[in-house]
Amino acid sequence: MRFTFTEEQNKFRQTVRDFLQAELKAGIFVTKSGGLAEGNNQEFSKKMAQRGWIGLTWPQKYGGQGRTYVEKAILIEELFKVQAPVAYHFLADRQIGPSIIHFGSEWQKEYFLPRFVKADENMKFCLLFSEPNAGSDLVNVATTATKEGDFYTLRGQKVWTSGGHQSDYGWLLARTKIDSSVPRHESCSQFIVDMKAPGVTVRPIINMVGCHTFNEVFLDEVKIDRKFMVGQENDAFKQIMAQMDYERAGMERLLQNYPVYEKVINYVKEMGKTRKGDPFYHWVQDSVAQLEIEFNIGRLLCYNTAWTIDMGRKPTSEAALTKAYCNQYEQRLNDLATRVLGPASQIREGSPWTLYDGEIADCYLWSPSYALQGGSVEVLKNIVALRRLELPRK
Amino acid sequence: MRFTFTEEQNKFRQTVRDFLQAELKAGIFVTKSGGLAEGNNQEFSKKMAQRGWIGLTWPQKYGGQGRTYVEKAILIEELFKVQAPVAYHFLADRQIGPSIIHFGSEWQKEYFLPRFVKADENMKFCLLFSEPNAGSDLVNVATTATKEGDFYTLRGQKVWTSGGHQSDYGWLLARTKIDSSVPRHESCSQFIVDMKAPGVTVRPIINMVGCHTFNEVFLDEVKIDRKFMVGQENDAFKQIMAQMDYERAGMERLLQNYPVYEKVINYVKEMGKTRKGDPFYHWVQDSVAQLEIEFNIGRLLCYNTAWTIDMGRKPTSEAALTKAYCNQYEQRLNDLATRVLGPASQIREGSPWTLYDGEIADCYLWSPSYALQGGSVEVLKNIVALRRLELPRK
Amino acid sequence: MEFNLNEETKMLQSSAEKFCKEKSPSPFVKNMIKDEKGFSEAHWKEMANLGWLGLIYDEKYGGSGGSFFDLFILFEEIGKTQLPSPFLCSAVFAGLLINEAGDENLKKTYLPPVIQGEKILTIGLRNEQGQYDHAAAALEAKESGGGSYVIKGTRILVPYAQVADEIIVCANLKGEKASGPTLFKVSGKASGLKKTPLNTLTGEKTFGVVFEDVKVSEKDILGAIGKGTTYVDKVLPKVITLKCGEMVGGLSKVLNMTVDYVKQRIQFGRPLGALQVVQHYCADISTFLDTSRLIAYQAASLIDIGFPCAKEVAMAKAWCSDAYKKSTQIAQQLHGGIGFTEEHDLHLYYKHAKVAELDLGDSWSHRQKVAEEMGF
Amino acid sequence: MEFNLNEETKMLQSSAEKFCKEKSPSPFVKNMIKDEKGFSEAHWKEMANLGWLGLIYDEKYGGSGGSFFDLFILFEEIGKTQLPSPFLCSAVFAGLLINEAGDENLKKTYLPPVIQGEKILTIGLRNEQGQYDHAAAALEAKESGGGSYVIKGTRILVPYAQVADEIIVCANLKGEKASGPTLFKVSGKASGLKKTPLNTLTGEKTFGVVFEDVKVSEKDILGAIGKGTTYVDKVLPKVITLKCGEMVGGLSKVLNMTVDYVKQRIQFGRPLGALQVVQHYCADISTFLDTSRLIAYQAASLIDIGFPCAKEVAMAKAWCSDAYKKSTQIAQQLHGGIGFTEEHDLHLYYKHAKVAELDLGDSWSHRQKVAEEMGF
Repeated sequence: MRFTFTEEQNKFRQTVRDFLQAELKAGIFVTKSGGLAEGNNQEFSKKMAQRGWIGLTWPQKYGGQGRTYVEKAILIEELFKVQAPVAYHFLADRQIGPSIIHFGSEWQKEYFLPRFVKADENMKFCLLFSEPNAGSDLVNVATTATKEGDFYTLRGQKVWTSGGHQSDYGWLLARTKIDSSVPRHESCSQFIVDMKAPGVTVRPIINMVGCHTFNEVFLDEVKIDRKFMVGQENDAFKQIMAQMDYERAGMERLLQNYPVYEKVINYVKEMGKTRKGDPFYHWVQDSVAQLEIEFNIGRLLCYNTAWTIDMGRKPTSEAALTKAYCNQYEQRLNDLATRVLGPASQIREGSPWTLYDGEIADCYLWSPSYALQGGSVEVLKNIVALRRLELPRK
Repeated sequence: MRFTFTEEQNKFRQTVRDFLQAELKAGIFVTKSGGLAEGNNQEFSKKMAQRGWIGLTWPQKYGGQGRTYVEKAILIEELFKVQAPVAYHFLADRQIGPSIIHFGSEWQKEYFLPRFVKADENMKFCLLFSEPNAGSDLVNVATTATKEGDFYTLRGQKVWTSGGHQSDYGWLLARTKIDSSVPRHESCSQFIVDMKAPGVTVRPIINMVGCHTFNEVFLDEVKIDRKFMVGQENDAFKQIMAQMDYERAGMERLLQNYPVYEKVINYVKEMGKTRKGDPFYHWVQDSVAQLEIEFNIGRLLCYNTAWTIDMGRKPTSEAALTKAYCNQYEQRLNDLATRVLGPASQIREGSPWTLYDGEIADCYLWSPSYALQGGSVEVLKNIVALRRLELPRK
Repeated sequence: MEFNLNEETKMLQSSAEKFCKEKSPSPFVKNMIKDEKGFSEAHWKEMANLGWLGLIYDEKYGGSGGSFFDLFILFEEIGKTQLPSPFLCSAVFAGLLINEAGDENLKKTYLPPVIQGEKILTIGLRNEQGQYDHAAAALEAKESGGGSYVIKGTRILVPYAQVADEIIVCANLKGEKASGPTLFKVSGKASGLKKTPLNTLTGEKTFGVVFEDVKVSEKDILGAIGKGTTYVDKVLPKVITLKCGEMVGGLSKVLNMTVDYVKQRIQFGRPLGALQVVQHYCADISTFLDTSRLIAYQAASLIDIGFPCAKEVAMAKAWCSDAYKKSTQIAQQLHGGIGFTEEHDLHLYYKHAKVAELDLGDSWSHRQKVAEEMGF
Repeated sequence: MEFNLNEETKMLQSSAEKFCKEKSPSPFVKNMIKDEKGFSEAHWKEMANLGWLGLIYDEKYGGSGGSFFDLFILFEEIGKTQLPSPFLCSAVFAGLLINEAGDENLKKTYLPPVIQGEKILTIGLRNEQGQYDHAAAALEAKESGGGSYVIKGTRILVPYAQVADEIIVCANLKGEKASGPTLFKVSGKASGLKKTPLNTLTGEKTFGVVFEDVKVSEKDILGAIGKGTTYVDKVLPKVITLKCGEMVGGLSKVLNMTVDYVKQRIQFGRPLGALQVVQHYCADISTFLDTSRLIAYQAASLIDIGFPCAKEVAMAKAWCSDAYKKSTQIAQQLHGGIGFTEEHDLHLYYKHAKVAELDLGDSWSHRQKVAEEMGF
């Protein structure tokens, strides 16, 4: 047991922090919650790439740094505390790269991985998993990939594709066997799809924050070379299981609203200067202390999950438990923030009297979305119950 | 809509209150939570009977008063606020009587109902429903009642029989058809069993409060006359459904710990005299105000359920929702009470420095039991979901 | 204790339900968010013609002397579809203040056009943090001689200020003879008044209003000098209770939407609503609705009969604030992606629940009032 | 960040686990509740022989100079089976106070027999409300001349007072030269000491102790006069953290019991644990366990390496108090009737969780400390 960081880890954190502070000073980005959704900045990603911070944990032979997931967690922690604009490479770094390393062909490894770690042009990925009738129950995907010689033809529709409109490639789940006698989870494969290929249409979905991050993606007779299939045909679900753990495991799940939290704390400190003895202040400090405890525990859960991966273990139940916990923490944070800061927190960006330029209001609106990716809290609890506690399915 | 009581109702309440105050003054009973479990006092029941307060809502032709369930709720509210010792007649009054009225034979009506409303000797009932393998899923009862001429022979085992050791009769659910082709819920009947009959053995279960209220009841070749069968053979579950509503509907579900609540409120009032401005006091007054709101809502739910019955409607979902709500309220109350009153609340009856002679400690121990009778919170939520919201079973 | 609506109220309810459904389907509500005015004048006229605006006022002012409870029922229906209009700020909050504080002359001048929907009034009682500060208003009124006053300061979250003929404020009057919190009406066109539209969570039309030495005369004073806080505190319970009505209406819609959705949404080969966890969530919303309705009806009903009910009103707002908000959060969880889109209607309620929670005191602040009433 | 136990600790853990399971099965624990002493002297000797009691003390006093973290692991195992003994009050709380405050002579006199289990000490720091009041003790020590003092007042919830050779108290000393909160050791046989056994939720042996002018001498003072509060505050974080260890152990047992039960209990024709709602409850307990363990391990580990960790300790006790208690409440719900019986073991944990919550500050009071540490 060691609840401190090594000197090397502290140094690494400081290096990251120094870089980010310099970028902030230079006005490259500003710290505002929602960085992941909005911060699509290839230039910034390139700077990170130059420092070896993309593919940090990947094997060196693929251009990675072979460092630990705990170090990765440190990196993510620092990035998200200031909401650095990492969206360009984030998905490739977090899960596309690792999936290619585990399941990809030599060609895929050679083509994509070096480009990922350099944050090259045209390397932004999106996920083409969910469909109108396949959300939590991904085995229901209806999009088909039909093999015709050296090609697959894709037909179908995807939905809730984050950043689909800005992406160069999509990581697709599609049915490759249409045979009702075969179990559904043994009939799908994964593909890499060029989002500019003929037949791919991206249609925006405006969310209730008023933003465009989600999309519908229509695949109308999209032809792709078989070399874009990833891993074994019909083996998608085995691959996805591993991929999901990475999607869920990260420190970012705790920190998507960190600037809000920081603001709340500072606000309460200020309040304490004039309102000690005030019942409202007592309620606020008690509530925020509870949040602080929850935050610290979330952080330990995240580092524990990272460390589990470093130990070479599958972090399935740790990642599920951690993400469920963090999703709920973030929802409570954003809800409480509006109450601590009061009615003016309902005023949005651009209006006078807004608090923190609408960040508090926006974050309350974003709250329900955290559970939409990587599994709802309910699905994650199922995983803890079935996988860790081995409760019976029937 | 009328959220006040009529003058007549107020008068009735006052009459009940005056009676109870006089009894209290005379030392007939003391106010301490847990009256229902412990207050087996036939003399007291007789006094209530003389006033017409047993069978209050029953038709006059059966010795009842034909009054409303709202009035009944008023009566129960006053009784439970002071924890009057009503255990002798309570079950007969709440659900045995109404069941006999609805489903009983003429003989049963003539024999039992007048004796109930007079609180006659040897008229205490207990419920013989649950079995080791049939709790929430009552359809699983394995106790059998085999017809042999004019008799039924009972064989089986019951458990969690409240007050079984003090009862004269048991209200039994048993299987009368052993035919696996018949749906289970169409193969049971209800019986009245003399608890002193040969073959009936009652074995105490000591609960974690250290009290004996529950029992195991063994039925070993118990012969009973067929006239003790209630209603139609194999029709038990239809009858039980109605009976359950009465079991769940009552105001007592909110008030089993009312004296604790009263003590907490008085304690906080005292605290306010010296500790205004103290953060702990602020936490306490906020928490207790929340309880007060929950209590008031619970009370409205109970009156609403009573009124629903008065309107001639089946209160199934109202009663289920109300009981689930009240159970949770009582658990929160008892938990919070220990924290408001502090560590000394762990000291039990008879020890010096105990608070309210161990009432706070005991009530925390009783807390989990409220959900044991009349359906767990989970079963009750199922009922709300399936019956009221009509969500699909499959 | 009786828990049914009387026949008259039922009729009003069903006509209100019909009106709101017809006039205020969700596309209309969403359009109004983008609309400059934020409500339909045609609806407004109809609401006046239906007698809604004057429901609780005396007949001599053109009202129908109806019951407060019926008014509550209207707001419950309004909450169901989120029909936007200045009803609450004009015909309730401002109207009741005039009714409470104004002299006969003022009432005769103002109430009839308000009731007929010809004049729109609004309320500027919230400081720059959005808090009602009538007990110690940050808005100042200084004597400027000749029975004139100059008002200075800022009010925010002033609903429909751009169309308001008058804004009623509580200013801290500093006069030679008399001073203290005092109600003023200020013409919406007064010079020195700067109105800025605010973009808020719900998109309801609301404004920041800066008073840059706005001149008013002693005729603009409502009621007695120094009594502003008292008047507002007298009217507030009614406004709070009607806000609870809106919330209960919203909550009932959230329950219906959610139950409908989980019945038809198929997942893992069966309706989402067949999952026990989903069923329990729905039962929780159903419980939130029943309990909110009971506690809010109680407040409305006791106000109606003139029973003292400060505690009951506080309980209603405290409970409804939490219950409505939690229900919308559960509803979001059950709807998944679709509920998070602008296209869907759920967000109207998710946002309304938060704004309604933060308006007129959240659950914590009303629990404080309950505690006070309990003698703590 | 590393989350594994080192090999040595693992060995200690597994031997402790074995010891507790063998020596302290639930029938034994239940018997001890009725037993007059409340613990087994044989166990006590063995614990001493295993080196548990002296684990963290210097070798010169007969300790093994081991790590605090290992001690924490012991308490986690003790919590799993609820093995009763005066370990915490004697060899930890009292021992650490002596170690902290005592001079070399006192340490050499007292620590070795405590570590060998030959002497049993206990702690009387709680006032008649059961609150630790060392900051402003209601217990008074008055000078009575000749270097003597007279202690007067009441302590309650004094564990194992009937077998204690000495009771350590913090009394408010009122002397001519020096005064203030001061630690005293009082012989368990001192005249004027009245011990009354208290029946509490858990049935652990604990007493009310009335000090009726109990005479002590200046030799009985631990450390400096007026520094009592400081000494106690220095030792408390360790005691609190070990209490968290006990709680984490109890919680892990509750999870195991509950998961086992819902796997084997058949209802509606299938295991209870196949119901989704039941699965989610179990996932919740599992989450409570993981989170409690992490936050408590963190506190123990930081204490171990001497890192400042006032906030981490407060976070641990705040979280564990809530998490353990809620887990036992859920467990009761899932067990139904059987869990409510005396025969079953669940109640041991249900009661322990409540008593542990109320001991050494509940979640609210530790959140206050967290707030303080946050600069609020």
